[in-house]
Amino acid sequence: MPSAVNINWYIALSSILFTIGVLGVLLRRNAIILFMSVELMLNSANLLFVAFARHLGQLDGQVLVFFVITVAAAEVAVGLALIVAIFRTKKSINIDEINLLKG
Amino acid sequence: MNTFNLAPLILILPVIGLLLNGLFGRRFVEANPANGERLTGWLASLMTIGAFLVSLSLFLSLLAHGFEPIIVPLFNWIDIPSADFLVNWAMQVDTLSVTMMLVVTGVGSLIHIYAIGYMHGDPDFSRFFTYLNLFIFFMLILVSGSSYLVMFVGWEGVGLCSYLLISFWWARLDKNGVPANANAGRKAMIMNRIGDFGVILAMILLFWTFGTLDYQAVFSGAVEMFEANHMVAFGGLSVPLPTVLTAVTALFLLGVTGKSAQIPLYTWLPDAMAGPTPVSALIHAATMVTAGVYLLVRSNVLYEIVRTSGATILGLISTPNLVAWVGALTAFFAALIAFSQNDIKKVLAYSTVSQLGFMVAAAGSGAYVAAMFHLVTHAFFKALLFLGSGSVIHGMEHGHHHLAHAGHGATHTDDDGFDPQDMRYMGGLRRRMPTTFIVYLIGSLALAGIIPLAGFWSKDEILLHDQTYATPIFIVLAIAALGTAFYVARQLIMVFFGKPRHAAAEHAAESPALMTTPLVVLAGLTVFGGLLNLPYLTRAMAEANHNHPAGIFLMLESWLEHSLASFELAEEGILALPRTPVYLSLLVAGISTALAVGGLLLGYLVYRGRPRTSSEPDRLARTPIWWWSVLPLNSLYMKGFVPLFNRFSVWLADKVDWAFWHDFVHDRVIRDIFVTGAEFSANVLDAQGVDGVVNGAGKTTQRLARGLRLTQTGYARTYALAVLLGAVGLLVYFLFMAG
Amino acid sequence: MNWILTIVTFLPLIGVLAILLTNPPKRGSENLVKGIAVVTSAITFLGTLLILMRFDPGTPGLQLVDRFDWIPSWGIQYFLGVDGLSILMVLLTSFISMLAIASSWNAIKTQVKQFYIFCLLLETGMLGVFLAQDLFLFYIFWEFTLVPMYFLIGIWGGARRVYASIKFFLYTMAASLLMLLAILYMGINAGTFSLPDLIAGRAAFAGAQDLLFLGFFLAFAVKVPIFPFHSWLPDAHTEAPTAGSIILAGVLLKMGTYGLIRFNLPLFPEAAYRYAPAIAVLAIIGIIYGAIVSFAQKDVKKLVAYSSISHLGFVTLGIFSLNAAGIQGAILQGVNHGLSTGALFFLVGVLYEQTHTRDMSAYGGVWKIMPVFSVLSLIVVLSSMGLPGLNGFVGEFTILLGSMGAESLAPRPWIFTAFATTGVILAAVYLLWMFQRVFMGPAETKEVKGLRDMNRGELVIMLSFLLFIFWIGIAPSLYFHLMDSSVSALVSHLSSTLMALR
Amino acid sequence: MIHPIPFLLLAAVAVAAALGMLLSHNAVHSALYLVLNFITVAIFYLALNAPFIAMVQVTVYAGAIVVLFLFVIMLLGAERLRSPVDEVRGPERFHRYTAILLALVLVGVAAYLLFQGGVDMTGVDTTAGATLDASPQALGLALFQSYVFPFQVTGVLLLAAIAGVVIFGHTKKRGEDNA
Repeated sequence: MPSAVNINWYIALSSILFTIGVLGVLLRRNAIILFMSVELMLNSANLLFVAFARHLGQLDGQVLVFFVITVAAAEVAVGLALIVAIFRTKKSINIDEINLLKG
Repeated sequence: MNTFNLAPLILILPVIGLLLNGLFGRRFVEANPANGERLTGWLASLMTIGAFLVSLSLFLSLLAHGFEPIIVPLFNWIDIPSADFLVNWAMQVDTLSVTMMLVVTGVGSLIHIYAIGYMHGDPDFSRFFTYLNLFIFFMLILVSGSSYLVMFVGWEGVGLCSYLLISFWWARLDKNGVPANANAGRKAMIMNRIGDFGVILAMILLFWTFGTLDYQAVFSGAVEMFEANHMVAFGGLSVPLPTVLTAVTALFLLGVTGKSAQIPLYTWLPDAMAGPTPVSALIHAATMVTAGVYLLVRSNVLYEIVRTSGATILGLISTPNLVAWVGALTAFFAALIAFSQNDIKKVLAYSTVSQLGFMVAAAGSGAYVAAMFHLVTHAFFKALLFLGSGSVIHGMEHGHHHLAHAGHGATHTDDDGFDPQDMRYMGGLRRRMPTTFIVYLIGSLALAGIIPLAGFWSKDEILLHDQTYATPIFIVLAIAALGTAFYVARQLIMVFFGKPRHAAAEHAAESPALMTTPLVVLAGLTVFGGLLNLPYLTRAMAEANHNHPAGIFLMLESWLEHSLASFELAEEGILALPRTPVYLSLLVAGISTALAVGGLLLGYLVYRGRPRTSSEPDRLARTPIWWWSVLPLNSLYMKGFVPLFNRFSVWLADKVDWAFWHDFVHDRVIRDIFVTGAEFSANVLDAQGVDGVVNGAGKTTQRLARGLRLTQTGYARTYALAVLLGAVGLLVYFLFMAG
Repeated sequence: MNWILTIVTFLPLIGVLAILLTNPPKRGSENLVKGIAVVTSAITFLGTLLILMRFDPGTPGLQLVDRFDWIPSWGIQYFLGVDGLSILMVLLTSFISMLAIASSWNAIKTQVKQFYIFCLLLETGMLGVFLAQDLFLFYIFWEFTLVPMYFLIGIWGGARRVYASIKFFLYTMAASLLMLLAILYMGINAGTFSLPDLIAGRAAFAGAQDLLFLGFFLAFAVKVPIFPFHSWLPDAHTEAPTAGSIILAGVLLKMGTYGLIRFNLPLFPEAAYRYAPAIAVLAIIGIIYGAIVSFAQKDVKKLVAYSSISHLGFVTLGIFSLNAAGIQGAILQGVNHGLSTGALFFLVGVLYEQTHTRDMSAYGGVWKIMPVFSVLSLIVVLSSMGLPGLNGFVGEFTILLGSMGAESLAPRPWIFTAFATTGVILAAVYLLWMFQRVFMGPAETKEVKGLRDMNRGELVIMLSFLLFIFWIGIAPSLYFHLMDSSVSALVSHLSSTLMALR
Repeated sequence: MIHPIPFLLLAAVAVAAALGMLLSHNAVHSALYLVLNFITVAIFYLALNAPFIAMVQVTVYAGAIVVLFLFVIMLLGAERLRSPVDEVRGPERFHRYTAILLALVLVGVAAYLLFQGGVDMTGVDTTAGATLDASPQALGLALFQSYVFPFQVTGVLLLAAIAGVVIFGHTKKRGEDNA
């Protein structure tokens, strides 16, 4: 086992988490879970940002994470509001049933 | 060969008994009531007898090995190196402890055997014997412990057993629906705990003074510091040794008044008669209640140092004198109270309190041997009397039972009020129960102090000592002795003489041999117990032996003085112990006999043929003596202090803690402050500031969303997949192709 | 780095993970979850035993240290260590948690998974509190324990559970904030949060000693609770489910007394001496007040709750004796109280599960119906009462011994001791009255007559309690030896400041 | 940076939590797993000398966002769903296989990169990160100096989000305009 953890370890971890998030988005039909998966993906990206900030000794990575978190918060708020609104009309949050605007 | 290393056996045997009985006894008895009872009963008895035999062998070993105290260490108990606090589980085998062991296990064995008969048929038979063995175990720890703290284990342990056994029939309610037995047990335990308060504090003081709680180290340290006039310093205090020891001895006295039922804590003992009669005999007459006397005798060095130094409590009275006065007054008042009792066991209970007063008075005035002597003889005759009363009660119950079965019920409509322990329903039992009568008579006369029974010799020694050194106490004790003879006569007449005052008494039957045999043995001990410490019959004889014990004279003194360090120290001139005269004083013996006979005669004159019926009032009921005999201490506690405490406790709990502190302060004051703050920020800040902005922005976004919505088509998932595909594609492109 | 402390502390989390990964159980067949929880807590207990085995009682300082920088810029470290002051607490925690979890086997019927998850989370938090040697880390664990307890009371509690849980949370949280301020002040001034460094660099914040002492003291006093900060306790104890009560009484309250010993004494010795008499007075009021108030209770759980105030008064008194006997007695009495009161709550739980009432007037004559249960209860009651030969006495006596020789209570320590000793009498008064009301008297009501005696599982739990109740009562030396060198180091630290004061 | 053992343990927890979120039957559980994941990541942040981000992570993500999730889940009563397996087993098999395939590719690419030696570290001063001043103060300065414009935009975005949520959340009364 290598004696110290370096940036590559974080890349690996981040990829795994990201992939899990991707799978969540693609496989689950529950819109809420779907959102959670998105959060997970954002989170894995954040992790990488911070890891690189540490690796390179620059603060910018952390600042970006800050923005990402802000956007994520906004996204969740809006997304969940959407889900609630959809649930009101369709009585379901199954993502596959939301195809009203199918072209 | 010595048998000292057998000493732990006296503790192990009762434990075996109690474990076996506690775990399996109930099953035995339920499986086969007759054999089960025999098995559990005899198992417990045999363990006690075994302990007795071991004590006997310890006795012989001590005889053979020059009486020197032996410490038998078991293992260490509390050991705090950084505080220099070390207490070991260790037994001290010396003449004093062996004396107590012999009394406890000897009388204990007899009472165990008796109880097999007495408790026959009780559903909780095995529980009873478990407790008895537990009691023997703790009592033996008490007397054999080599330090105050180990002694205290036994001290509290016997208190526990007393609690358990007094409330043995805890399911019973009395006529008023009060759980009298359970209450009595609780009262005993709490009263004892008040005494323990003193013992705990005394032990702590001893530790900080001497750095140890071992008897031998404490006593030798005390003498050393006393001789060197050391100051005691701890916790910012610095006081002379006698001051500390005054506090210690006074606190021990508090413990003694609790355990040995002296004024002001004696009130639990009469109530303790709610327990089964063998318990009254064993715990509340012969052994446990004498623990206080044992503590006084054990601590003789401390008391004698205080006496020698002349230290007093607030300049009023020195603690040994206080002890003597407490004992004497208890002896007097308890004897007086015994006049007015109608319950056969209550008379004996107050008599016990009174006799314990004699012992305490003796110990307080420095007559340690006399105190122990009286302790031993009292154990014999009082156990005899209690077991005898048990036999009487058993007989009365038998008679009552007989009536119910024989259909005599119609003529005895007052049976609801019948109480097999009430002497007013008895009378003329000497014909129905001859063996019981004879042994009871022997016990009673010994109690009254009739020569040559055991009680005479021991009481005489106490009186002689106080006549020599403390006349006021002598006078009080002498009056108490007169009173003793009087209530003895009253009891004998009411129980055994005259005509039966109730059909149950007419049909009472003698108890089985299992019960009477121990009675006969105890009667024998009562008759010959005086030989234990027979004084020289004349002054000349005493002087011929240089006032020292020899031959058959003063055996107990020659035996005990090896444990009483103050004797030796007195001879060295370090302590001023008043030595009891060693010869029979004709003056004191004469007075004592005259008082005993006079008291009996007086009793005979007053109660001859009385009462005639069970409802006739007592002949003394309208005299001042009767009024005096109701010492209002118990009422003060039960009607004054206890309700006050209850009310205070409820007030504190409901009003102060709950209504005020919990509900008002926390749920009103603190919460209101919080809620007010929260409402301000919610209504004022939030509603007007934030909401306005939000509403405006909402409208804009609504319009925007209308436009954006048009771009959405189909399944979300498809799009997501497309995005991913694109992302992965880009990734691969950049890595492998663009590079 | 030993890692053993870290591993043991976070062991319960593995159980949490395992429980999370189980399938959602069908009602009535949650045995897998229960089994995981019990096994995890048992392994944790074994882990603490392993710590004990590797623990050297002769070393006064911290042992088995896990320490590395955590947030270096703030001087915060991840720093776990164990010494004589905490080893018994760690053992007590894992032991009580194990029994509490095992005791809920039949008692918890709803949301079983969550219940055990919270129990295990709580265990990690408590272990962390006793092991953390960095004030920041300590504070995190300290606050972390609130959350699972809050849910344990709030979800599985009695009728007024929501009220009780919120009160518990707010009350302890509010007091802890003062401690947080004190911690931050010290950390900023001294540049480190690790306890040994702070003790060595006490000079950096000695000027604000009194305020800092009070900040810590208030947080701990609420937890203990020391009179008059006890108002949350009867609610929390009464409303909590059995396991919650056991853990609350057994371990959570000890976090307060432990904190006093671990932080208040070594960090602010001068202030400790200065405030010792005042705190001892509060402790004694607590002893007497708790005892008298519990005598008047009708609710058996409330009675036991108030008795805790009384018992912990003894512990507080022992701590502020500031000498070896007092502090060792206090630590041991903490353990004793955990065992005795934990066992009492367990016993009450056994009754409550069957009758669903805590009102003592609904009982009476239980002894007749449940002989085994009653005998065991008697032993526990006696232990709580301080009968010599059982554990309670050893602790109480040592504390009283310490208080009598306390320099900190000079010039008249005996007055303190004398008042405190009345607690011994009062304990008999309320405990025997409780025992009589529940167990003695005729068995009249149908509920009482329908009671069943203990089953095998309950018996095993009870016997585990009793094993230690007897062991500590008869041979406590082993336990004293574990803490002796640490306590004597602490005491010499204290007395050297006392010398300097004079 | 951080010792391999805690890294691996934490990483295991993070991955396990992520998988837990993915596979739970119950949306509430998913949310709780997500919290666990976020907290683990926050611990990584602490280890990576990013305390402020760690705090923001805990408060905003683990605190606010997940609470919002839970709130919605509870509101909709949507916690109980069909099992994830059932859920996936639908008409869109194509989706499923493509998704898994793409995921594998993703992980494969990452693994390939790492086995190739990973990030080129020559010329990078890895010690700078350890001493980097990442205090809230430094971060704040960076935010308001070099990133002040993005910061303002983010503010607008947030405002828009709030507004949008309010509108969506508003229950229209019957008969109201529904354009």
